[in-house]
Amino acid sequence: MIWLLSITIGSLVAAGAYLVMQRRLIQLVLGLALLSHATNLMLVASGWIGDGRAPIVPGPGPVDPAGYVDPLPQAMVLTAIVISFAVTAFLLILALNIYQRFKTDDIDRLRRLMG
Amino acid sequence: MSDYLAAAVLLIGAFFMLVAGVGLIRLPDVYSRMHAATKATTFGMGGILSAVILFFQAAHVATHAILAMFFLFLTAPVAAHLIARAAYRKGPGLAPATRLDEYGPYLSGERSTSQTKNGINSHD
Amino acid sequence: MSGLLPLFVAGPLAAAIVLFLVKGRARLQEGLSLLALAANLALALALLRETAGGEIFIHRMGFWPFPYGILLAADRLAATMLCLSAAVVGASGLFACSYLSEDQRREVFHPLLHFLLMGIQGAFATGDIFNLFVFFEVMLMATYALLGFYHDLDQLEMALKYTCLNLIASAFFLVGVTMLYAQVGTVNMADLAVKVRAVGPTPMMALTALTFVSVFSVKAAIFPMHLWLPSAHSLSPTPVSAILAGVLVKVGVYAILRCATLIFPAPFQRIQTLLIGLAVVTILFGALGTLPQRNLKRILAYSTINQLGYIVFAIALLNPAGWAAAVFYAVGHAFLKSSLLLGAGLNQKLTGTVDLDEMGGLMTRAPFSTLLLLTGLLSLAGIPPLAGFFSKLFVLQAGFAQGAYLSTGIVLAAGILSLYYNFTTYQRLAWGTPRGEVGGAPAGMYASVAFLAAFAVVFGLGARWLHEWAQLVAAQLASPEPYIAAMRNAA
Amino acid sequence: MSLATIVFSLSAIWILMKGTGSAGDFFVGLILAALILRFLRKSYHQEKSFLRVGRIGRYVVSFTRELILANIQVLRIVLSPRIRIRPGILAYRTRCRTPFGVILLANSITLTPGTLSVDISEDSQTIFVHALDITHPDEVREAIRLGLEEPVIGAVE
Amino acid sequence: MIQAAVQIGLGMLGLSLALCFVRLAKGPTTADRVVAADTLATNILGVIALFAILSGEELFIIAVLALAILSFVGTVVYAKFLERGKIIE
Amino acid sequence: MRSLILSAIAPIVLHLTLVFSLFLLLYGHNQPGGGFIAGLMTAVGLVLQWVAFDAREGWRRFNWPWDKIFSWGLALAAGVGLFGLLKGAFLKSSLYEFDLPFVGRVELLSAFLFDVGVYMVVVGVVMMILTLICERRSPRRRRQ
Repeated sequence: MIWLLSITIGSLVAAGAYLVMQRRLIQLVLGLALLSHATNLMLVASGWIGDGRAPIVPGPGPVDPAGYVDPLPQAMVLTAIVISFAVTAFLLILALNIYQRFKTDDIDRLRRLMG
Repeated sequence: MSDYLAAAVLLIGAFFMLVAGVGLIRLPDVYSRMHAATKATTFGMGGILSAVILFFQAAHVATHAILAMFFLFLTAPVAAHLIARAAYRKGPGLAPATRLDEYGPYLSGERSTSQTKNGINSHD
Repeated sequence: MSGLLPLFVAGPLAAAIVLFLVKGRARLQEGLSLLALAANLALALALLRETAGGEIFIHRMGFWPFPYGILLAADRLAATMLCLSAAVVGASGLFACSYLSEDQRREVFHPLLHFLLMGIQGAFATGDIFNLFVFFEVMLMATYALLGFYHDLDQLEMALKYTCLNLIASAFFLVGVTMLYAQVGTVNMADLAVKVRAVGPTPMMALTALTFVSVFSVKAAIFPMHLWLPSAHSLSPTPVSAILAGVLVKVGVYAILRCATLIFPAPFQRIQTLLIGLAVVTILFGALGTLPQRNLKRILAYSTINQLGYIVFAIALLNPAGWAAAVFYAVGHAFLKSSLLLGAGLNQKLTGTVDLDEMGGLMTRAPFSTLLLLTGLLSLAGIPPLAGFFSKLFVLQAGFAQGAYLSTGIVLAAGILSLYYNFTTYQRLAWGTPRGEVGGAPAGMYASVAFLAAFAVVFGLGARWLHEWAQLVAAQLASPEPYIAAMRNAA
Repeated sequence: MSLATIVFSLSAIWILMKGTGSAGDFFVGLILAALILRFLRKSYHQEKSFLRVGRIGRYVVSFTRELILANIQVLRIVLSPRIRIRPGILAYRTRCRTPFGVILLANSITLTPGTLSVDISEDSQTIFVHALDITHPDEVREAIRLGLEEPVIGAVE
Repeated sequence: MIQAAVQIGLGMLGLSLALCFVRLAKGPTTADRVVAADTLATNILGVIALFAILSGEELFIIAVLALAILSFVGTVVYAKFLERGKIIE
Repeated sequence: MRSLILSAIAPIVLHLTLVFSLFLLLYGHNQPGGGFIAGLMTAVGLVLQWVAFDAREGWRRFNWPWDKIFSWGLALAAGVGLFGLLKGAFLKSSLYEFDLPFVGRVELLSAFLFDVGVYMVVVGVVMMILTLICERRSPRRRRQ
């Protein structure tokens, strides 16, 4: 299963990097969003031990932790997802602001506007 | 027994999902692809979720699955309708084999009336 | 005392919420904000006194056993940094009360300021590396909002650049956490310190350390990652740029220092040469970057880059003398640079410009504010009785004691360059042909600038005292065992 | 639907979702449903339609049959070696009178053999249906009328 | 028995996902891509449901429901954007 | 261009979404879910209303003070954390049980109140973002 995660992370990073290098702001924002998804996935992958069972304990009583995934990276990734959500929202609003003000989201043209 | 039933239902469901994928590739235009995508995926999800119900045999799982199924049956046609409408308004793009189109005339009639309508209250 | 540690995080948070709720009433909001900042400063000073004896305070959030859960920890370094942030943010808040008086957006300025303070102080106080990330993000998010405050294209572009760079840096931070977690399976700093030592300085660990250094060097504006700093400093509102230069970059420095002393002492030996090289390039780049500038805030921004190079150079020497020099430098620079930036804002208020050539001849027209600027600039240049001189002196001493003659020589040469640019700046500012009208400025602005500038003198005259304290901090950093034991044994 | 129906169906959904049906849960569900109603109070119109439980069963049976037929047809078309379809869009004048009925009919059309509703006209009397095989438009219309429209009208009008 | 069926089903769904990706890449119109993305989302719902059976973890069904809602809203927004060029009028 | 089908389905979906999000909120502490995802579900349901109708109709129906909801939610979440501080440690959670008429025994974990705070914050933030995006059309902004 871990190779599937690796391939996914790799393609997300590739797509994100490609998008970041494009000329339009929206592509930049989406590319950054993809990059942060890739890192979140990587964080999840770092806790992948055992058979990959969801770390939810069925009830009271002792549980053998062998088959479960490490829950700590999942707790961390939850925080990271919230953070990347917030930052992406902020970036989108920033890009929208720029677009509405200057009627373009082409980075080259914006640079020319700046002089 | 229910295990076999679940397996059978599951396979039927998964098979129809595959049919949706194949139809998406093989059919000639957006609308006919949508036929495949909408019908086969809802049916396929129905099959898979029925298999889930049969497998777990617990009330709350069953209700969640039924809710999900209900939701899919409710929303898949709506999504298809919206996409089809948007696709047609963007440019019909009907397949060459198309025989009949009664939507185009209606739409052009509506456009002209709605344009005059818009002309009156375009400032609201 | 350790029970009060979360107040450094929760206090600003509560203050921010309360300020957000009283949004409509400006006077009340400003009063409450200043009150909260003063309380925070008092708390930080109390903590500083408590930690002087070398005691380490740990606060455990929730009820989790040792390597799990969220820990807040305060040793001498953290207490120093907390004090510094409280003072600088407090002065900036006071400055902002008068500076933003006509600005409509000021009603959200104070809540955001407290969010920023929460992030900064959380980053200084936290005891695990993932929460360092979280507090970094809280801090950055507040900064993003504060930077997007005005809506020029320049400012929007700067905010976009800053946000994108920091978003990528955050992604790499997570990559670093992942690499670390995959190797040792913990994020608690004390636990990490033990387990990383057990793994030893493998190439993978060195790469992990390098990842962290490159992430922190975005915050600390070290050479290849410094691009955001000049425009962010010069285009943001003055109180924000004072905080950026005074405290925010110190968060990056603090994180590098923690990594070097506590978490990755051995892997840092492997990347020491690289770090020293980068620091030297940063020093040169910052010094050269000031030369073509005409904008006072931009000059100060490049000089910040220059100074951060010194601090990182001192850290990268990897011995207690260097760390002591770095702490001394960081504290001195925080007060100095924020006083200078606030002074630039004050002058902007008086003359309506930050362009050096247009505000010439200030000495005759606004002597008090110019004197305040003069103190800062002279200190920055490294004139003997002021703090800047001793900062550079200790760094050079540590460098020569280490035997890094070549790099220290270059650093010395760059110091002469900085002497030159500070003098020309001052000359252009104070003695050019007078032109234009000079307005007035509220007393609060003078007070905050004077408060910070006084430290430049105090730290210069009392350099021995501060250096002793810095050596105490460095001694504590050099032997991390009590820190680890304290975290382990926290109830 | 009347507000009481909404409240009860919401709390029923709530109980089903929780999986354990006790009186307390039902009470909690009622409270939550009331909260939701309070929250959404501005979006309820005067429009009402009545559900006839007996007829709904007929509709469901008919709908399920059509759904299975639809999928077999899709299967046949998609998996045949050469795709030979004559698609087209036809206008279908519905006899449903309530908006809810029209919408239910349109949704059902989408899920049944060879047809997909593209749009509803402004006066909600005409449904535009895309059909995969339109050699005989009137046959398609007749199929919709018998297979779907009658049960829908029976169920909700 | 059922585990084998799940494996086969996952294989079918994977193939279907690949086909959807092909349509997503090929286009030719945006509407085609939206349809492909919608089908893709439904296929992923199927994968999650099958994964619930495979791992015996009933909680994934909640994820199916949540994701169904999200994908519906996503498709609606995209269709609206396709038609009007803006989403909220 | 409104779609009749969508505008008929959207309220139904909203009801389902709200029930589901309340389910996620109330059962988040020992099942998957919690304030964040519940808030997102609610927000998604609400955003669908904006899409299905228009901004004016959306604001007419849901004219709630989203910024207030945001800040009170934040206050609630932080308040629970500070309350834990009174009991020994920041964010320490505590469990209360009491009997209510009709409902039976209720366990109130203070983490639940924290979740409610997070829920309010998320809904508030998403709706505030929506406000920013369709700023010109929203009567709330225009009035200010």
